[in-house]
Amino acid sequence: MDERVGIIGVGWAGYRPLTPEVSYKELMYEAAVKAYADAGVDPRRDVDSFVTVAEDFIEGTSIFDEYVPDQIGGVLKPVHTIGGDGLHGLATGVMLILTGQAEIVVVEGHSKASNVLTLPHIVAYAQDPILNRPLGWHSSFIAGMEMNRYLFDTGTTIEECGSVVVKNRRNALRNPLAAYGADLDLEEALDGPPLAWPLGERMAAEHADGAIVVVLASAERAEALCEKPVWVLGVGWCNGAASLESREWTYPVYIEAAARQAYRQAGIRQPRLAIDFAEIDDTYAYKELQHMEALGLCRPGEAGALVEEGATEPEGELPVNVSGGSLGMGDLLDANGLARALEAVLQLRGEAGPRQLEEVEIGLVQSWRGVPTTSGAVAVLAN
Amino acid sequence: MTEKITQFPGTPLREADFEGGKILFRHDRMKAEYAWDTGIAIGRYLAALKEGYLLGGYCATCRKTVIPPRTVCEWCFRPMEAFVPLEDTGTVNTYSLCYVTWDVKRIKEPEIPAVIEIDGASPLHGILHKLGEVEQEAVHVGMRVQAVWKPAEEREGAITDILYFKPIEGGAK
Amino acid sequence: MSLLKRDPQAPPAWRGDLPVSSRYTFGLAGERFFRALKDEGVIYGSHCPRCEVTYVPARIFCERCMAELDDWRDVGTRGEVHTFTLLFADLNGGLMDEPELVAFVRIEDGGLVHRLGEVDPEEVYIGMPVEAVLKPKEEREGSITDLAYFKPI
Amino acid sequence: MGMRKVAVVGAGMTKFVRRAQETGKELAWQASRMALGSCELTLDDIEAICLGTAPDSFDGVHMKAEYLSDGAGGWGKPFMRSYVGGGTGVFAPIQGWYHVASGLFDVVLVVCEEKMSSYHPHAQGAFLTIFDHTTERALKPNLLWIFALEMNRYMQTYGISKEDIARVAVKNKRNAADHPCALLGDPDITIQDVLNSEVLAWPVNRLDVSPVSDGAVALVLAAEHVAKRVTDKPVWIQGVGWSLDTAYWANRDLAYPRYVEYAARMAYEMAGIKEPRKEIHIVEPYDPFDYKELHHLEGLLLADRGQAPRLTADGVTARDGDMPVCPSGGLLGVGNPIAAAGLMKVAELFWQLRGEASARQVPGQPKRGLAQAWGDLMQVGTVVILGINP
Repeated sequence: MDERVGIIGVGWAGYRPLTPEVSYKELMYEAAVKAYADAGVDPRRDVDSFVTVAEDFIEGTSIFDEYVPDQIGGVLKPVHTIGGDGLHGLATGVMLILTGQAEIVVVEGHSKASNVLTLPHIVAYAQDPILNRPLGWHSSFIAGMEMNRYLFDTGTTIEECGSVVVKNRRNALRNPLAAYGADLDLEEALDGPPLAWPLGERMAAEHADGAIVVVLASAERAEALCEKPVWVLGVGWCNGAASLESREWTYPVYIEAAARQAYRQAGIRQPRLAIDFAEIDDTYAYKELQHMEALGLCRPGEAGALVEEGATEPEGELPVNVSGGSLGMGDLLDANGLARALEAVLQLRGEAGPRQLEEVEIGLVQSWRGVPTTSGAVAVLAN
Repeated sequence: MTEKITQFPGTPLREADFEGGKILFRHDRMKAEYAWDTGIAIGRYLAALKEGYLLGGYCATCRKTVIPPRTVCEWCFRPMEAFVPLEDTGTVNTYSLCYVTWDVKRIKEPEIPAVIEIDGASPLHGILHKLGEVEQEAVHVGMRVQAVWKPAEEREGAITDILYFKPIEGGAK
Repeated sequence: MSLLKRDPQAPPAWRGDLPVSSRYTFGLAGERFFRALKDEGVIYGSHCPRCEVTYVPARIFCERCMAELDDWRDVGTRGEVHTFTLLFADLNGGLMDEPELVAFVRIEDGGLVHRLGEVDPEEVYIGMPVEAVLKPKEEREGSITDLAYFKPI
Repeated sequence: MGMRKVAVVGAGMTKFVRRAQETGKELAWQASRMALGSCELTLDDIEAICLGTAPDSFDGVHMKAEYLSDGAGGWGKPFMRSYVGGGTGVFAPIQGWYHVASGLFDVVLVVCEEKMSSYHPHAQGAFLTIFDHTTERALKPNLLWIFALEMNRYMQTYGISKEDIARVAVKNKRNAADHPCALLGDPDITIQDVLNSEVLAWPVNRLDVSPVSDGAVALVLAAEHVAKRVTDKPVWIQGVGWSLDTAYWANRDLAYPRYVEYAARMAYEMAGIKEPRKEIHIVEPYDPFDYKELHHLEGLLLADRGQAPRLTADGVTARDGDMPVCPSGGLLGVGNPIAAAGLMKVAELFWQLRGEASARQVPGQPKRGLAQAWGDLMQVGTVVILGINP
């Protein structure tokens, strides 16, 4: 990218299974106030455009973007909603700045999953209404089938998937933002009821409430406003096949394509060598392994072994999900991408406290929109 | 259309095509239930409704009183200063005589939705509600109205704790 | 953050729903595919000559090149288990006592997602050849459930 | 502005119908295929997809974009959905604009789709859920309420009669008789027909309202160097603007759409327009209800407040008037599949400015057109300005 875009402020709120003391507006407001203080900007005066990510049926309101501007300071300003993940929102903010039309853009994502009483029914309503939904199944059947084929084709073992759970939930113990930290051994991680064999319940992230706001700025404004901006070197996003019947079940080609787009912009040819740490989607444990391979951090089938050898531990050669990931922090639905980006920003600023990694310069962030989608996004951040 | 394009796709159906097996179709219904956290401002607003009064919010920077209350002023982005109990009287800002229900059933006696500017809030600051005990012809913009509350024991902390707003005779209030 | 105090007496949450009731047509492709399944017990695929892909179930457009697909062909009722799962989770967040044995059965370059029947879960393996078992004609109504399950050949 | 120039180079659309047999995917494909064909490009030439579609409750699919993605050409491509309620149809080309103007892509496909007939028994039922779930929905409001409340406020504030407003419905439905995709084109409709039509929510009568519809529209956008190679008549995106007002719609005056003004000023500034009434030659404001065309013309600064009705009465806004408004036939005539309705207006400007609108062609040499959409709780304005000069 000839022009650089900087992250000059981040703010968050929640990260707990329940946040009954605040409404969704107040949760968003808390994250926004922190982000604006961190960036040193006044939304009413300095911010040119606002981007939020949300889905109507999760919020329980049609045309949810109506209820966004007031609590993030966007009234009578350019505000628009992207039906995608937080990283789709981040990529949108980057594009707005690169047009030259906007200098400071705010990106927001949140989850109030605790307010949704029938989430499996709603997620099932994303299935094809003619081909799949009449069978009346919980959407985890899609993840179960994908995991089974992934293990079959790559030789990855269930134990290797279990070791991802152990790693991420232990990492979460050193992250005050993580709701699901735990000290488990492999046996405990593999135990528990099955969701959709071979996918066990403990290999699927529990949901959490939370809001994240990120303030982006053009290179010029970023340097003026912030001594240590975190630079967005590249962004990429891609969709695969919409239908279950024509998609590729082993390898998420769309994640590879999104990563290629981001790496090309960032000038990265050897991701394994250039990337210092990664925050990757782990909505299901096998996904972290599958995504590592699609992101070119290792060859297909190699991710499992890397995790078991400890290569992706915080002290390993390629730390993955030091934050605890979704397994450790909780699944924030479409805000997951921003949760991953938030950890990367804190690491690259040296503000990650007890889980701070030494001398990190380039972080990889990746997200996936969950079943039944084949939609993912990638960002390469650097300090 | 462009001269080049003559034929446009799209296969229109009539309601009758859905009978007698002419075309295949299926019904479905989404089970989507929620418990939306009311939080600080709206929680208090509902509690006030239960106690039988309307609650607003005051922004000290903009010197404005708004309803319903919110924790941040959308204009200056400063935290709202205080809750402000308001009157249950107001002025009709606009209204309609609606002969169709939300699920498109025709009704003979129209519902009369209205935006009612609430006394005690800043000008143009009102809420959506309905008018009652009023002749259709009498309703007009600027009409003075007062809330008719459910009896205290029936109130549950909801906007429907107010049954409707009725005209104030002679606009004394 | 906020200067306003939270009222512990206030009702913590407002219960409500999002009423969505839908009526779906099957589409131009679905109408033809499911009527053939219902009336003749035939499974159709459609072929894109440019991309050399045969979609199952048949569709009227190729997702890769947007060409219209009018080369529809009977792809038979046999396929192989591309992947499968034993589904325990139910839509109300509980666990089913009787799990569902669900598979994606590969037919040509596509396939169908459905139950496996007349087989024990332990016997199922990726690559297993299977065959569609349709409900009797008079019970069929033009739906994915006209197909009862796939069974091992 | 030194930004990268972006042009519309192709367009396609389906008929707008009351109930389509096609699935939403198939409608999106039909429009996308025609748009690609209109400029002789294939899906391989497209680098990213911008999808616009409004409430998921209409098509009846959660995360509707993912379901529609293959029909919109999203297989194996960067694909994103923008969603600003009724404003989506004019916002989607703005989304396409920033994809290309950012330098990340050279050619993008913008697709808008809506299938309202999948909501059963009637699409109006879905609109209950746009109201605040805690403070308004218990009153069982319907969409007609807020239109009727806004229309009444507008009429009372400026002393506008129902006849003034009905004149817009007549103009647009007659214009739509020349639109091959129109659902309600009617060359013979009269003001009396509109006034005598059944009262839904006074002052709104049945013929004041655009019909619930199914349909899809698609555009191909390209960067300057590609656009000039693909067509000899590229239509340039000269200005974009959008603005979202507070959700507290009962805390502001509904007589004037200030958010439309903010969006218009943003677009005028980008396009370098000082005298909109002189420099805009064709206007396609959002007309889901007839009074909205007038309300929006004023918000767009193309008429003084309360004066838009006089322009209509004097024939200024007729197809052969000084400032043709809704020559397409608008939502009132062509139909209102929400997101696709907004993009239909942008496609209309594309065809008009290339002189390819056949029976609907505006006389003279129009150089610049403005399309505008509106939505949410009377709250969002989206504006796009197209012109034949870069």
